[in-house]
Amino acid sequence: MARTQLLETADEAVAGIEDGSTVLVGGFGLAGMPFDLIDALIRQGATDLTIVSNNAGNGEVGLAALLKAGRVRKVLCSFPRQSDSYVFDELYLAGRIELEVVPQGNLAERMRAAGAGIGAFYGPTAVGTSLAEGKESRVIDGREYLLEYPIRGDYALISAHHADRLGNLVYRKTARNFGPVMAAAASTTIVQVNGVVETGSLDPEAVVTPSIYVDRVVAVEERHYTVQGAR
Amino acid sequence: MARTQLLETADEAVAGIEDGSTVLVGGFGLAGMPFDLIDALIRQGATDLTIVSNNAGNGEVGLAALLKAGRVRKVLCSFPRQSDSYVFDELYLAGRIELEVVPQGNLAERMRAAGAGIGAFYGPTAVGTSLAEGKESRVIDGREYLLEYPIRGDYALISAHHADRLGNLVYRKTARNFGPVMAAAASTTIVQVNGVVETGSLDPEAVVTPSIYVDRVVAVEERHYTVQGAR
Amino acid sequence: MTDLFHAGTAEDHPVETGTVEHLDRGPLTMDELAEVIARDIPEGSFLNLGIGQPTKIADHLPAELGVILHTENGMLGMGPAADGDQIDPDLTNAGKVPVTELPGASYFHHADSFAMMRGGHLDVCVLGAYQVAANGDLANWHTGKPDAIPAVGGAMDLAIGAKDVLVMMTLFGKDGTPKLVRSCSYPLTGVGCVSRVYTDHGIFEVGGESVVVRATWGISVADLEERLGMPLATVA
Amino acid sequence: MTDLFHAGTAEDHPVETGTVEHLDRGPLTMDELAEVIARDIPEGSFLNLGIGQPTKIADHLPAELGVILHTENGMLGMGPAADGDQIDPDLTNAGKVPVTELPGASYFHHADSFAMMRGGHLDVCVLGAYQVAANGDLANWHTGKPDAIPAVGGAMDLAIGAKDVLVMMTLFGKDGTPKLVRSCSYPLTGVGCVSRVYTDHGIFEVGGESVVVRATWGISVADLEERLGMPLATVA
Repeated sequence: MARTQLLETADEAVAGIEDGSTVLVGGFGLAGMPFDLIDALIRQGATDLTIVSNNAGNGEVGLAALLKAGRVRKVLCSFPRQSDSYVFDELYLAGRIELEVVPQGNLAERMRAAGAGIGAFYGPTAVGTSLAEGKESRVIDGREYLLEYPIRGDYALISAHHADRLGNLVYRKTARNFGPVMAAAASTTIVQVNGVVETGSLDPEAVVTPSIYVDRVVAVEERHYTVQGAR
Repeated sequence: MARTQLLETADEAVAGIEDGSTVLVGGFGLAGMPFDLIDALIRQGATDLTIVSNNAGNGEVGLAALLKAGRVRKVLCSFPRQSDSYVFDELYLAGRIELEVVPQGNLAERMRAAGAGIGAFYGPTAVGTSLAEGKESRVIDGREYLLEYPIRGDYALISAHHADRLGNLVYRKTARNFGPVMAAAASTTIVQVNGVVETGSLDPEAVVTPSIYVDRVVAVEERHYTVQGAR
Repeated sequence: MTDLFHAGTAEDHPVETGTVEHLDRGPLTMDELAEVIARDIPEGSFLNLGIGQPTKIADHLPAELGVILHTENGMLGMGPAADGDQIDPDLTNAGKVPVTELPGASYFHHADSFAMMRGGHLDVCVLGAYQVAANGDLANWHTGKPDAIPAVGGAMDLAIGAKDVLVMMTLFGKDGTPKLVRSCSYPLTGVGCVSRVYTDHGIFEVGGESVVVRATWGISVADLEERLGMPLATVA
Repeated sequence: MTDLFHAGTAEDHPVETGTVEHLDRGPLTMDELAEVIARDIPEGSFLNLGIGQPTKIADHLPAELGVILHTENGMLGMGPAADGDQIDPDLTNAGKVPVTELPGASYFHHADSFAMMRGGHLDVCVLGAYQVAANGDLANWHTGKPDAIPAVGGAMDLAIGAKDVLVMMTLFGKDGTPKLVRSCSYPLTGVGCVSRVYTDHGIFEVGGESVVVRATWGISVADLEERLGMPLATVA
């Protein structure tokens, strides 16, 4: 991918996302969720989206707000049901949104496969369960595996800690989660960061997502949100 | 794997490697080659080894010395032929060593699959070439792929820059190469490092190989060797 | 309290002792059960604790045991839950609860984290369960009720990934129905994956020719056989 | 020297101009050819240069073009070859030659590096070749001689990985045999993967219905057709 664009606003960053797109959305619960990009996507108006994300939204912010706005046709995720996933729950129980439950490891590995040019792989998870239904299976070295196909995104919306001006990314703690995998699995990767630093100021040994995977970067104000489960 | 052992000498580190073992040996040319561990392995005496490494030795040091000592039955590698691979060349042309040439990306990805619990994967490389012979192929989404199986090691011998006392590893520059992949693909991973640092002194965001993949660590004197191609 | 751990200390591991019936007390509380399980975690293990009750086990692992906690959202070396100023929204466990970082921690992305699990590198994981079958089948992700929203998370990956999969649960549901069963009626998470089941009423080895009871609390082996409706082997 | 680049500047790209015959001079040297190719590398590209002649291209890429070099042994942002004190045995290119690091560089392990290639993320790679066929087949890893030691390295991964695979080679072997051929006689590296062939005598587009010649140096299109023994299309 050619040189990364540094944009001024989240609205510019999400420009051009088409109706019907498959959008990979980073985050594990709230950690690493690209709130500003999702809010901009709601303003931008794209609809009939397929969302790939670990969860299906918390409270009424981020992904939950996108769902509430009625822009999502289908969700692929591992864990939609959470204590504060009522927006999704209502849509699902009303039959207004499709759900495909994917074991978390398959979700990650299938996106990794998309980024790595793997056509399909035999994975060890879900053998003998209802989530194996309809999947090809194969015994290799005496163990049964299921054939899993890549999950590609038209877009990825992710959050990282810092970018340099070339678009190299570093993350913070467990907010790293799906960001690096989604960045490589999408045709266009859009990243919100807490800050853009000069090229050369990130340790080359510690860059997690090289700029080749990053198309658009926007710096946002530091996030403020309530942490679920905090005591 | 249980707690990493910190050992005093390379000889202790390679103790117990059995005849007939498959040993993954890190390095790309000389960068990242675990010289001290290989020298210790030569002293240790294990023979009839299968070696998995990118190259088949340079000059008469490291892997080339192991080959010269007659301990290797078979080499899996991507690029045996180099300007200074005469030890291998002579053995091979004399029919005294087996060679399996594996494209470099398959070598890396097949070891990654072994570490990641993938039973097999459909890869894009070598389709329509002589290296596809005998491999299953499959068309997925209009593109042809070849079925590739994991490469597991009984042991990995790799080199890293620093370890902390738990066994977390960081590397230096392109000497990282196959180290992280081999560490995860072997039953027992043995690492030579330039230094052991206190636990807590490595940046948790920059640890490349977490200690879970590391069984034995030995600190060695800084390496001195001639760089091929230096001008 | 020593008696509580008769079946569980590192020095006096149940595998090496006969079956013990603790009839002088009632069933274990979940905190006591967490303590029993903690005593069975081998020194230096890499350990994943499932969401819910199993997270309590961490409170009972002495630091000198050198156990390193994995959380599937991308971390080794996870510390205790965060309090007050320690709370960092970028640092949570798999249950999305804020946690802390210990010296020697490392972070990695989700594909690397699940590669670690699925590649068999974790020594032990402890999961909650709706049901465990005598053959080691695990059901812990879905009640199978038609109106339930399915949510699997990392449960199926953990079930097949760790070298040793332990279950921590109450032995009976709120209505008294046994959760250790001949065969699971709930949708499966993994096939034949559980090695040992830790419950308030007893510890059971599963996946072998017969279910072996290692210890009981507040109930005899004979009464357990009756309530579970299955034969139980004991160790002399 | 301007004329040299008539077929190769960013502003005056051969795709948008007619075929140009440069008959007032001889064939290009390999350095001149490297300069021609460099002018065709799009701004901001991620570029991999194969071992041997293609590495010369880096010397002709102006910094302001923002091209980022990938080396398959685990680096983006590779700089020029290292000299004297710059030489660091831990920092080499794919040909094991010591190189330098530019600001904004990053390092990654081999599986990540080849995932980057095989996943189609590199914009361009330039490889040497023994032979290229009219349909884009590439042969550059093995002479097929019975006593040759086979060594493929990353060639097959690069051949199928980059969005645009260019070849840099002399058009004829030392014995005058054409290396742009109807069909490769050497063992293949990749099938139909090459889009354009840059040679000392001309630039050719392959993989379409016919081979299109974009420019020639020191030889006419008609003479090329005769020496190659194949029809060549031109662009008006």
